[in-house]
Amino acid sequence: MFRKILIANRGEIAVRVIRTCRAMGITAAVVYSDADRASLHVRLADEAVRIGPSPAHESYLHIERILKAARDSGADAIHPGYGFLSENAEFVEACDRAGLTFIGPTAAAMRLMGSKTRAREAMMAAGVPVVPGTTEPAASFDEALEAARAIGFPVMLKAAGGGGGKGMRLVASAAEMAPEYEQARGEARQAFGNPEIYIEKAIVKPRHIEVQILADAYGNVIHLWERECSLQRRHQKALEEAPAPLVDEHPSLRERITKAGVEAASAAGYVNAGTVEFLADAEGRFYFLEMNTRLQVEHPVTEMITRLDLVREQIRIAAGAKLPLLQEDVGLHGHAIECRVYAEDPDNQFFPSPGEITSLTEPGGPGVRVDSGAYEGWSVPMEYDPLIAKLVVWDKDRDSAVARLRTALREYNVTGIRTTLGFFRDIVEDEEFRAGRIDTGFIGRWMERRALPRSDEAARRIAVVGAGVQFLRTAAQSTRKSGLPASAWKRAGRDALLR
Amino acid sequence: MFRKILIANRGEIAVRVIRTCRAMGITAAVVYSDADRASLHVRLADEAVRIGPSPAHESYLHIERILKAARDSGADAIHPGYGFLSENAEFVEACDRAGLTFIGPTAAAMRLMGSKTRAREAMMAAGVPVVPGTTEPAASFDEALEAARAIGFPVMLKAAGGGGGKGMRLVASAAEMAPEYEQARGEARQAFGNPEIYIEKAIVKPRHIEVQILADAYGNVIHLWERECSLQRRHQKALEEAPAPLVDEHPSLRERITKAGVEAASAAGYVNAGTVEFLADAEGRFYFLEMNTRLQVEHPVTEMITRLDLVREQIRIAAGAKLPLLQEDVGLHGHAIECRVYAEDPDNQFFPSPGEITSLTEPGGPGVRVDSGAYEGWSVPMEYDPLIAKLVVWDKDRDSAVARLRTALREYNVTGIRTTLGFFRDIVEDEEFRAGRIDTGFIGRWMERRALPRSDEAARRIAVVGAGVQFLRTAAQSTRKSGLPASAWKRAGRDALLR
Amino acid sequence: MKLLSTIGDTQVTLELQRDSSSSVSFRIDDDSGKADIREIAPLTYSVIEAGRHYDVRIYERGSGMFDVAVNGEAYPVTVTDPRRWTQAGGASDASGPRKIKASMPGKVVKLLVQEGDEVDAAQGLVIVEAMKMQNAMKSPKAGRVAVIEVSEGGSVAAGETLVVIE
Amino acid sequence: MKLLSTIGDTQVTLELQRDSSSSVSFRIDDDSGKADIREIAPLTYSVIEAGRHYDVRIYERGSGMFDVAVNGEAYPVTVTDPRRWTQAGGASDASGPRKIKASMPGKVVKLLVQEGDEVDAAQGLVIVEAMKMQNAMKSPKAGRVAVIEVSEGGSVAAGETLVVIE
Repeated sequence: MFRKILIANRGEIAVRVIRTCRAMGITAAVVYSDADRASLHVRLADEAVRIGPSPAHESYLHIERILKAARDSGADAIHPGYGFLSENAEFVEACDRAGLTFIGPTAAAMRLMGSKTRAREAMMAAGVPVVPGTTEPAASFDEALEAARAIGFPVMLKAAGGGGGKGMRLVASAAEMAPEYEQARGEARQAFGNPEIYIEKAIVKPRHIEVQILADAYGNVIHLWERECSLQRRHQKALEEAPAPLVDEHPSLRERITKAGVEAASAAGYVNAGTVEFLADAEGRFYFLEMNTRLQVEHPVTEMITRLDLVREQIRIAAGAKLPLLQEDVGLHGHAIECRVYAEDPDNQFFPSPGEITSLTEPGGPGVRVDSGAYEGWSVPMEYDPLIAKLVVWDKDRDSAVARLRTALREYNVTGIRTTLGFFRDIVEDEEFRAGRIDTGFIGRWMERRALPRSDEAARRIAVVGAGVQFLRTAAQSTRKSGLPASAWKRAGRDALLR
Repeated sequence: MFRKILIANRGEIAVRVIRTCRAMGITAAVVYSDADRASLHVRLADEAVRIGPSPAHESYLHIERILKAARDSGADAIHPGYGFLSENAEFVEACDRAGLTFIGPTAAAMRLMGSKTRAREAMMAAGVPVVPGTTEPAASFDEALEAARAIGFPVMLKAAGGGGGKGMRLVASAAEMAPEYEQARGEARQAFGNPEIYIEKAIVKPRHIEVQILADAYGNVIHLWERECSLQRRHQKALEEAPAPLVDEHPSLRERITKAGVEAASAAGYVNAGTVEFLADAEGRFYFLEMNTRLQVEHPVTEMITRLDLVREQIRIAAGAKLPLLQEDVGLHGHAIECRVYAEDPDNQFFPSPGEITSLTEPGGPGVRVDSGAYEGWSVPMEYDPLIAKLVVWDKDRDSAVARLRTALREYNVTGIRTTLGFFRDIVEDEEFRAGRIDTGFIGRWMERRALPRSDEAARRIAVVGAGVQFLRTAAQSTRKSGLPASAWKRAGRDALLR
Repeated sequence: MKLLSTIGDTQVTLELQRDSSSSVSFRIDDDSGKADIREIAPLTYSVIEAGRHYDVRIYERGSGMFDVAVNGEAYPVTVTDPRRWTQAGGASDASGPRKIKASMPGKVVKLLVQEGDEVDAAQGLVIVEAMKMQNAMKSPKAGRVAVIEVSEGGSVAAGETLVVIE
Repeated sequence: MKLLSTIGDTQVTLELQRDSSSSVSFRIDDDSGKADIREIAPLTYSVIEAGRHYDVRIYERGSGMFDVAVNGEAYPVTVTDPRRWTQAGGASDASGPRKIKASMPGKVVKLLVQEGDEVDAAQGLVIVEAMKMQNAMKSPKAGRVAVIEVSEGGSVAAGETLVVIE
């Protein structure tokens, strides 16, 4: 087993990896940029190495500096977390050359799955369903129409020249094909200088279902069931669950999709933990989207239903161990939900909200887990991803887990910055969400219809009173000079109000 | 189901019950004494009722005030937690008369198990093993010797007149009987004015094993496996585990002791959650000690290995529900350990250490649960029990759970008051503990031999540097007047050291 | 003490009277009550009113503007003291100069206008970046760029003035 | 700045030199090093020295006495400034008057002696109760009860003088 692991990441995922390293008796060394000197991952680490200034390309994305930190600290393996260098095949090769074990898949598997077209070809060869569509742009309208008919309406027209929604059109039937095709070409020409259009099957109200894979170096590949991550804003996941609510509607889906996940990983010669992502439709059909060749942000929901420690399994596999269990020994118990606590303002288009966390209370008790990279008094830096913590709850079934989540969200309080906590508090009250009627467009539609009047009149009154009391206290304080140090000031405030 | 539950308790257990009430959609009302106005259980409750001044007999032990609070708040049931009125049969009867459902056993079952002699008789009648011994004092030395021979050495001589160790003698063989008998009589006469002595089998290096019971009102009784609570100081539990390490040495013990637990509860006509406590010896023999007719402090370790919510089951049973599972459906997965975080000074005979918690950091991540009644800035009141929080960890086996505990303890920091956290940090490093070689005398012996020199020389240096830096800062601050309010002072301090 | 307050879009009058160190009588328009209020930590209060408990966290946004989280649910509240009405910043006249302030701390990636430029309402003025997101700060009205107070590549704090439009 | 320090039973000299806002050079007897020290919160520091990270929490017991928790492990440390040696309280002479202080906050349940009583070393003087535990405060030496500063039924804070023995 490794003696020391360098964690080439920051924030909550670095904290997550530290915890398992330490529980395995492995020294946890971390790296930090200047913006992160006081970050929680540094405070919890055994060792910490400065790697550079705040911009990620001068620190967490800088391969040479990461490798130097590993050499200087005497680490024998590197855990990349997610993001940053975690899916960078050159980094994997550089680790190999430096004699450091990269805790993750091989560079070859990473490259294969990192290429959209190669991954799609490999999946088709392995019999894993992909979104039906043309691989070449249509040469004419007639060809496009023919292809659309062969695929079956509704179809999606997509610009070959680029993405971002430009030149993209949903076409419901053959009758609508002609005008939409022309408009799409025009938009594509304007946006990318290339009018070419290809055609894909349109997945209506798609649901994001993914399969967690574990594979060792001896050809053993198992899955740890599926997750559903259909709640997304800005194409980023916000709330994830395991198992997938969609499976309740289509009981055969679990067996089919997990089998496809294992086949996908096997076809890629995949080793270590990975995730095969699919889009599914309301009928329970599913299509390969991509494979994430690393630990996922949302891995804790799988840990909660299987009671496995995925980081421990990653480390063991990288150290050459065989999988510790067979497919039939993987448990599935209860239901888990994760909420991503972002430093963002949900009332202002999820705009970033870095800054000082002036107070922080985290929930606890049965069935509640918090994976956090934040602490009270810490300033969330503006340089990196806004994910500051994850709240994960477990209970015996989905209804109970939602109720548990509701309770935990009420206990969870962050002031000083805006977070997505209030957004989740509203989401868990939503009937559609509670019924599991979710898809990747859910949040967008929900934001449209959410402008409900707040119903708790008593709490509104208290909000006004609280603001009034604070207003008077602040006014009183600004008119006299406080000569007291912090803790005495706190005490004085507690003893006597409104002075 | 109940609409509102009054929680007639305080601290971490009140918080624990609030969480489950809320997750069940039940309004959680709490009571508080003057000392607890700012306590966490009040802060997390839906409703809070003041019941009186700080002394417990004027508040948490005051039956009429508790009932009035229940009536005033419109609660339909009362959860007593542990301690205070939780095992008071008169309180149960008073609740009945007031039309409030008491969430716990009947007054009759409570009275039966509350009487040492009646409980012992009932257990013997039910075939549950009790500590062999005389029930009447010996009339003469010869009778005492005969009784000791019949029981089998070693035996324990115990004063009939009272407890607390006075007049108690361990006798290893018949040859030692005469002088010990005379000394015991003399001590008993002096202490209690009554020289009478009775004789019990001596359990050498006893281990505390207890069985968690759930019983509904329809005669269904199941057990949720055993716990081991052999680590005790001052006859109070400090660290508890499930399952019991002793079962590893005696695999048949689990079946025998859980069967005895169910028989004990059935014999008592017990309903709701309860715990049957046994003393066990190194050979795996066990003897009934007493039954606790309430939720135990250490119930979370059972929750971790069975994934049941015991408070939820208590409430469901009290509301008239049948047990939701059969004995054969009760899972047992992995290993859980609980550490009781007491506001006590382990370096000074575990003396109480109330006062302000100036900083508090709780651990998190996979397999870690904290049930806490404390928060940063809160003053632990001197009026009540020193238990402020419980750290519970889970992992796949005992070794992994101990490693997880070690990690969590390192993250757990409390300053301002002394706690048992440092004590547990040392305990988890102990080879005997790690090997599961524990008994109720473990902590006493360990305290004797623990005076190890601290081994981490580097950390010692940093301790000196840290104290030096703080010394200079404090000196600098005391020579100038700080005119800054709290947060600015914090920031200034962070920016520039040693000014 | 009589104050004016808004919660969301509703305006109310608020009277507060301290009865003892922790008891406060209040009247909001015609609705009166008495609350037991304890400061748990700066900007954090425990409030018991009519038997119910409220965990109250306050975030001061300055100029009498507060975000008040009651049991986790956030309410935007403003408070003004009518006796100091003239000093209170308040919303400035729509026809006067308007300061465009950064809504988040970040880095000025790009200036889209120059001093003296005529701009339309909702025209982008400055792009600020934080956490990999770019945010175009827009003009609240048609007018002329009077002052640009930041430069490309510089950092800004939340609430800092970026541009003045007149 | 040269200081005297004890850790446990060991006495050392300590020199501290601030190199920059966060870098401190130190020498403990003959052993020197350089530490990167950040204050995370009052009395909480993050220290990196020789690549290792230390989470340091300090509890001030007054008179230059500290409990320093390094990665959770607590060390008792005292620091004195030799230039101010005479003022520094320090341990008083065993033959002089001795103040018996409450080791914990609590309630004075019983006075076991009266002013003027002769007492033996380790004789109980006052019983203080907290959290259902009673603690007999004992005399550190044989002598006479000069002053009793508390009364039965009263409350005491930790560190408060209960009795003076001379």
